[in-house]
Formats: sequence, C-alpha cells, structure tokens
Amino acid sequence: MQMDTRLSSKPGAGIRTYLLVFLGLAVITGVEIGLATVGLTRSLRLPIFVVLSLAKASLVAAFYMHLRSDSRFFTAIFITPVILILAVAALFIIA
Amino acid sequence: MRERSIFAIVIISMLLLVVGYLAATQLNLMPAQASTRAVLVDQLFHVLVGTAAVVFVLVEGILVYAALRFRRRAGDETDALPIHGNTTLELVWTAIPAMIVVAIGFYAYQVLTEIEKPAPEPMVVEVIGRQFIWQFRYPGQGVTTQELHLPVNRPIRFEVTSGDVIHSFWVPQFRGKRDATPGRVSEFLVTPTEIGTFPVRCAELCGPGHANMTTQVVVESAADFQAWLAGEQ
Amino acid sequence: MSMSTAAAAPGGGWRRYFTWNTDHKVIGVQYLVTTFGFFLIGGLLAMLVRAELAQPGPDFLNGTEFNRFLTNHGSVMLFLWIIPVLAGFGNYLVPLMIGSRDMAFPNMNALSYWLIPPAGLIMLASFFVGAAEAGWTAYAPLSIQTPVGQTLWAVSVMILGTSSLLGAVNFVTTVFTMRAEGMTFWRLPLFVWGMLATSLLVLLATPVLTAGLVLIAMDRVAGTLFFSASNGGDPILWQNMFWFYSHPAVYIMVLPAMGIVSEVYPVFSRKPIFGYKAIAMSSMAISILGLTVWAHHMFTSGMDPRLRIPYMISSMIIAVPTGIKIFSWLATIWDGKIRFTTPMLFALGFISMFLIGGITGIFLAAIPIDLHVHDTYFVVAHLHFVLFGGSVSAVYAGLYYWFPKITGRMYDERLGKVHFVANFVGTNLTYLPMFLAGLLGMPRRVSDYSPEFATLNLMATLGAFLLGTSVLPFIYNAVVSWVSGPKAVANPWRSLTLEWQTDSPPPAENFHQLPVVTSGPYDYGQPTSVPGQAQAVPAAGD
Amino acid sequence: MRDATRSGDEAGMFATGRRLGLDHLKLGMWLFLASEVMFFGGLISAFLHFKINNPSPESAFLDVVLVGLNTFVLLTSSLTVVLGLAAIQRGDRRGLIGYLAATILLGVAFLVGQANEFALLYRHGITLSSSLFGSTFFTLTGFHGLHVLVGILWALSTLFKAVRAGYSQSSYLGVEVFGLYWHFVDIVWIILFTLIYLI
Repeated sequence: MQMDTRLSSKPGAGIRTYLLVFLGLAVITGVEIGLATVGLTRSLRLPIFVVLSLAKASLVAAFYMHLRSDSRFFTAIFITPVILILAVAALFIIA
Repeated sequence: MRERSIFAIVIISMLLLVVGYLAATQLNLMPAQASTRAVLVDQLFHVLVGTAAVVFVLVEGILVYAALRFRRRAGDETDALPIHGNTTLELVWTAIPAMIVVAIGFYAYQVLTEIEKPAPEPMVVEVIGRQFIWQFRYPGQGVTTQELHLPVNRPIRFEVTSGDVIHSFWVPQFRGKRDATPGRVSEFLVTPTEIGTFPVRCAELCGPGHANMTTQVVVESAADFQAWLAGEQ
Repeated sequence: MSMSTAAAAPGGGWRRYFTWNTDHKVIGVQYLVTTFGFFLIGGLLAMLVRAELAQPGPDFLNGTEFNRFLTNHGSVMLFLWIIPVLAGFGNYLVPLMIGSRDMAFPNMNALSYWLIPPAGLIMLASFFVGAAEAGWTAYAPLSIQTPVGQTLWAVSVMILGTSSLLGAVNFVTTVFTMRAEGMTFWRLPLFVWGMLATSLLVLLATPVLTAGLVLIAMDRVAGTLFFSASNGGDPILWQNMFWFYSHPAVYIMVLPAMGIVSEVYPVFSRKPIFGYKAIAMSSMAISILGLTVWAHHMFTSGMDPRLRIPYMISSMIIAVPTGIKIFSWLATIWDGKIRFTTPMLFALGFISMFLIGGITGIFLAAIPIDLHVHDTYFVVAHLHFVLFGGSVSAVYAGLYYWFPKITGRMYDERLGKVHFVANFVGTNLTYLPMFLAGLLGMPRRVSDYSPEFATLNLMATLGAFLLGTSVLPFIYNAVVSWVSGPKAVANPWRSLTLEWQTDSPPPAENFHQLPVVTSGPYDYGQPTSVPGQAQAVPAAGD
Repeated sequence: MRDATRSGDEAGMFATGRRLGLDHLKLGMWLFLASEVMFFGGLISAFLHFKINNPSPESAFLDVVLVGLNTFVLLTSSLTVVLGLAAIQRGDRRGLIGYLAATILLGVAFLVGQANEFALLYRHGITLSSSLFGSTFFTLTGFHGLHVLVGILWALSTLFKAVRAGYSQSSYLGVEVFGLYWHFVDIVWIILFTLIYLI
C-alpha cells in the first residue's frame, strides 16, 4: 500500500473548510425543517427542496469526498449515473 | 481495371435489387389476412423482407466470396498487404445503413399511426384473461362468453385486462396482440375483414396452462352476429 | 497470502483450480471450465424442452415441469454460461493483453469467481423445492405466485449480478491503471475494448436489476405490495426495471464476443484489422445506445403509446454501429491470406449467423411488426441467432484460439472442424424454422402447439439434438488435447498481441520481463512486425 | 494490492495509472459507488413511481422534526470522518482513533433513531404489507439503514487497523476510501430525506 499514498488527495482541504461545509449543511437542514413545518404549497415545495438537497449533496461530494481537488475523472464517474438514473426514473414513472 | 469494377458494382447492385424485389413480392411468410391492420402490417413486413434479403445476400455473398477467393496458398507464410482502413468506405457503410433504418423507422411510424387511428363509433369488447381462459364481455348487452364473436367490417375496440397474472391477447390473422395486465386496461383496435374462424392464443407465459389458453374468434356477418348475440342474452 | 505464493510457484498443479487462488489465469480457467459445465446443464434442459416439443400434444412433461425446465434453461444459459464465460475470457486475457502482472484487485477477482458455484447450486437446487417457472423474465405477478424456488432463483441472480459487478469494477480499474509502458488506449486489443464497453454496461445496468429483484423478493417474502395490482402495485414497473438491465445484457453478452472475433480475423487473414478505431468506438456507441432501448420489449404491454416511438428509433439506430463492425470485419478478411483454422471457421460462422440475428432485430424494433411477432417463436429464433449463433460461436472461436495459450498444448484440427460443421448445421436447422413458426402464429414458451406447426418443430428438435451431439467432439478434443496433445509453442498463430509474446502457458505473473509496447496490436504486413520483437521489447533496466 | 506489488516492479505496473492521476483503490471505489447510485436510483424510482401515481395519505404520519434530528446526526458523522482523515494526514493517530469512534457512535445513534421511527410507524399500523406507502418506505429506508450498518462495520475494521498503527501520515488511503463510502451513504440520506419527508 505504501506507494498508493502518493496518489491520494493532498491534505490540502483544511479543517476550517470542513467545519464551514458542516456549518453550511447544518444551516440548510435547519432551513429545510423550518420550511417543512411552515407548510409550503406543493408548487413551491418541490423546486425549493430539490435545490436545497442538491446543494447539500454537492457540498458533501465536492469537499468531503474531495471531488473538487481530485481527478476530474472521478467526478465524471459519479455524475454519469446520476444523470442517467434521473432520465430513467422519469421514464419508469410515466410508462 | 477501374471500369471493370464499376461494371461489377452495377451488375451486383442490379442483381441485389432483383433479389430484394423477389423476396418482397414472392416470399409469403405470414398467415391469412383477416383485418384492415393486417394489410398494412404485411406491406411493411414485405418491404423489410426485401431490404433484409438485399443486406443478407450482400454480406453473406461477400463473406463466402472472400473466404473462397482469398485463401492462403499452401506454404505462403507471408503477411497480406497492410490496409488499416478507408475513410470514404467507412463513411459509406455508416451512412447507408443509417439512411435505411431512418427510412424504415419513418415508414413503421406511419403504419403504426394508421393502424392505431381511432375509428368513429367502434364496438367495444372487453377482453379479460384469467388462468387459463379468455372471457369476452359485450358491454350493454349483458353477454359474457369464452368464444369471441365479431361482426365483419365493423371497427372493434378491445379493452384488454387481466384478472390475475399477465396474459397476452393474440389473434395471428389480425396481426397484433395486446398484453392483458392486471390493474390496467389496454386498448387494441381491429377491424375484421374476413368471415371465418381464427385462433385466439395467449402469448405471455402465464403459468402451467399457458399453452392451452386458447379459444377462437368467429367473424360473421352483421346479421349472424346479431342473431348470436340475441341467443346469448 | 500463502495461497497466491503457492500459485506463484511454477506449475502449481491441478489442485490450485479448486482453491481460493488470486492468479488471474487460474481464475480465468476456473470461470471457463465451471461455466462450460453450466452450459452442458442448460443444454440438457433445452433438449428436454425440445423433446417435449418434437410433436404436438402432451408427451412426457406437464405444464409446470415444462415451465421449470424452460425457465432454468434460459437463466442458466444467460446468467451462468454466456455472461460469466465471457468474464472468464476477460480474466484470463485482459492482464496479458495490456501487459500487466495481474488484475487490479486479485482477491476481489477470486471472490467474483467463487460467488458463481454457490449461486449456480442455489438455482439448480431449487428443483428440489419447486423451481422457478415464470420464465427467465420472471414477469410479475406470476413470479410472485410461483413456489419457493422462485425466491431461490431471485437470490441466485442477485449473487450472479454481484459477481458480474465486482468483475466490471476490476476490469475497468485494471485497464485504466495497469497498462504496460506504451500501451495507449489506441493500442488496446479490440477484445479489451469490448470488455471495457461491457463493464460500463454491467456497472450501470446490473444494479437496477438487483433493485428489481429486491422488490420481487420482498413481495414474495415480506408481503410487500409492489406488484400486487389489487393494492395499487404495478407489474409494468418490474418490466421496466428488468429490461433496463436485460436488454443491455444482450450487449454484455455480445460485445466481448465481438472482441474475440476481432482478435481472430486479423491473425488468420495476416492483415491489420480494418477500421480499428471505428470498431472500438462502435462498441462504446452500442453500449451507450444500449441503455436507451429497453422498452422495445414492452411495445405490447399497454405502456404509454407515445413513448414507444423513441424506443423504436434508438433500437433501430443500434444497427448502424453493428453494421460498421460487420463491414469492417469483411474488409479485414478481404484480400487477406485466410487460414481456415477451427477458430477462424467459428469466427466466420459468427458473422453469418449473427447477421441473421441482427437483421431480424430490425423487424422486432418496427412496432407494427413487433405487435404481431412479440412473444412468439420469431423472438426465440432471433435471440438464439444473436446469442447462440453469435456469442456462443465466438466463445468457441476463443476457446480454440487461446487453447494453446491456456493449456500449452495444441488441439486436434480435424475434430475441431467436425465440431464446427455440426454446430453450424445444427444452429441453422434448429432456429431457422422457428422464425416461420413464430410468423405463422406459434407463441413462445408453450408446452403444446397446434398441429399446423408440427413439421417446423420436428426440424427444430432434430437440430437441437444435433447441437447437443456436436458438443461431444469438442469435449473429447479439449480433454484429450489438454492431457496429451502435442506441446504448443509460445506463439503458434504468429499473433502480435501481447498474450502471445510470453510462454504457453504463461508463467506466474505473466511476463519474464514486463513488455514495453511500441506498435499497435494488429500491425500485420509490416517489416517491423515480427512477433515477439517489435511489439514487446523488454523494458530497459527492468 | 499486495499481490500485484509483491513482484517488486510496481513502477511498471502503475505507470499508466499514475500518469492519469488515478489510484486503483480509489478508482475501484468510485466505480462501485457509481453502481450504488444506480441501485438506489432503482429503488427511488419505484418509490417515486408510487408516490406520484398512487399518492397515499399515510405519509402524514411521518415526523419531519424527529427525522431532521437524525439527519443532523448523520451529517455530523460525515464531519467526524473528514476530521479523522485530516488528523491522520497530520500524523495524529489518536485523533483518527477518536474521530472514528465518534463516527461509529453517531452511526449507531442514527440507526437507533431509525428503529425508533419504524416502531412509531408500526404503532400507527403502517407496515411493509399494509400499503404501498409502507412497502416503498420501509424498503427504501431499510436498504439505506443496511448501508449505514455496513459502514459501521467498515468503520470498526478501520478503527481496529488504526489502533494497530495501520495508518500513518504517509499512508491513509484506507481511511479515505472508507470515507468515500460513508459520505456516499450520507448523500443518499440527504436525497431520501428530501424525497420522503419534505416533498
């Protein structure tokens, strides 16, 4: 395993970044729960919550999973099935 | 040399066209036509058979010719001429099949639109598949039977569903089938054109009795049909 | 790591094939031999089915037994033979072809193999508790109501899917990270391209089938209502999830086979492959398009009618990259110096029979025709021309072609040719009549049929028995040649790909010195291309 | 991997991989996660299919605030994983051990929260076989919970290796790859939380 470490992400992302990302995640989740208890109309709920959850997922993937600093190839591997399954799910649902 | 190969290509193309034409017009692989849609489906089928015959004879012809013509001579251990590709040729054999399938797709789409065009005032027959029988209901008539009767030349809208597992309602002479799916009602449009008796088969594996889930459809004149209906009521 | 140390010792004996061994060559042989055993079982089931269908009327199987044999014939052939046997070729060949010592994850590789025998046993053992009888497609709700063997079937297919998935992770990682110096992507042998395209499909499509099988198993075991129509469940959902995997599965079963024949044509024509990049890219195109066509299996299902058109178009477009491959192969043998060895005969047979499967695929994609021939013997004939005439021919071509590499011994050419002729005649005799039967009105998966189809079915049954018999000369040839055939030299075919630039069989860790690649895999006919020298020079200072 | 590097010519083995900047273990993990996207995508498709085409009033029994707390727990566990990685990257082995232990505790807390929620729903009569909502809800969240459980076991083995000094400032790939899995499971929950409870 020794040689592998040269390839793994550099310890660049600092603890500060990790904590800031967590703060972001926590705030968004708080906002989500708040909005859910307020009881938005369906037409508002859908876009707002989708955007918020995508923001959270992107934060985790970009910073905690290091996609921001790692090879772009990993990002492509992760994004491709996400796009594919979105299209496929839509086709499953309307069929 | 060049003229000779152009000549050969022309001759081969003409031969292929003859083959395609003969295959499309002379090969009769379908059962009898007993509905309006059968005529349209068979036209499409014959065009496809003709095209397929051309492609088949061309490819198998090249294959057999090359295999016979380019055999290694005994004792020849050398390599053949290194040809890695030919852009023009590759473009041709990408573009021509693409055009053929687009044309076929377009034609198939037209036929599909035509055979699924809703007819004014169709007669509705409910088809229910059950392990392992077919039931036919004539709404408003209070008639439920296990043998399908239809008046000739009258547009029929089958409303196909199932009481248990998936079946598939198929009359080969009508050229078409529709799955009987529990929880769904699927439409299937047919206008019978021939008086006679044709088989009704189940085409979707539905259990041990699948093979025997058959009955028949009796296509008869309007008067005979009314008489039969009255007798069943 | 005591096991792999034992394997690293020269030879290692036959016992290593029965152990947890991490050498990709041992695993490859384990795959090939085990799956061939399943092929024989699947073939036996097929012959039982054909025997029942030799003449109309119930003969010796009742409907339930017939459905069990039929279901397990399909499942064994697809999940335990074609998919894993091609993975077996991938295991044996990919590291050799790219100039690597092993796969990226040798232990996971062993795991991929060792998942297969138990899964096979589970599937076959289900015969003792009422085997699966809903067809290999397991359409709900029929597959919810059948006896307990159906649950075992679902578990078995899930395990096999996992095995296939782990293999795909391994293949992609190996090809991306373990290529020898100078082995660029445009120098990869076309079989490796085929495995890459296949692995892409396995990674993206298999998990959806697994999810679907979870739903089936939950409905059966935990009483969930996914496919229970009376409670709002939806049987069409299963068809979507099933075909999203199972149509790409056809390409999973055909792309590596196309890779195998792409290796065979140049070697026995002594010519470079024609249109290398076009063939490689058409594999990728088929694999991407292959993910967009699944619902062409559902044209009769009563799904939203508007959705059918795009599926018809995408299905038909797949004919274009397929055509590119076929024409490129023909151009490869054109003007070559063809040697009719057994692998070359099977590879040529591949084109001629796969072509029939491909052309009839266009018929099935055309919705108006599909509405007539869907779920009939026309489909049975089509899929067998693709998978038996196509994939299995290519597998045989590969088995003969790499036999000297794998075993270090030559097979008997005469027996090989007998096998080819019997197989070719048998395939056409079995499946050609089925097209006609389907068109004329014979549904598939029936244990009995109207007497009008009697002649066609008798022909198919005779063909099937000829096919069954045709395996015998192969088995005899393989066993006797492996034990006592004449010793093979390192490169009997004078091939240029890397697997031939090492001993037959290759030593542990494949190469005495890791190769450095300086030219393409099919550079025949050039003064530099002397096998063993131009392509693979020892790495400096290695 | 041990077997591949055993021969001693790793330089040749990974030459091409290194040029692409790809580590084989991480590449393998990302490929596996890609397939996991499709697996959860399949289950989510089924969930959404029934949610849209057969809406059920039973989703009113879901308690957003309670589950929101559980979401916080899982998000925090993702933070402890990256903090553990940062610790070992500084050479702080004790930090890694502490953060891994915290991750395990948070993971267990999440599962306890989920079990509690399941029990509440069962008391309302919502079970796997009571309705399509029950079927899809329990299947989907259950399979996520199963993934958390696998993650906890993986964290335990990572912790075990950390205690035996298996990681160091120059060798922490095992922690990173475990982290990829854990964060992925977290992302799945972020999506599920929105789809099941918020929309």
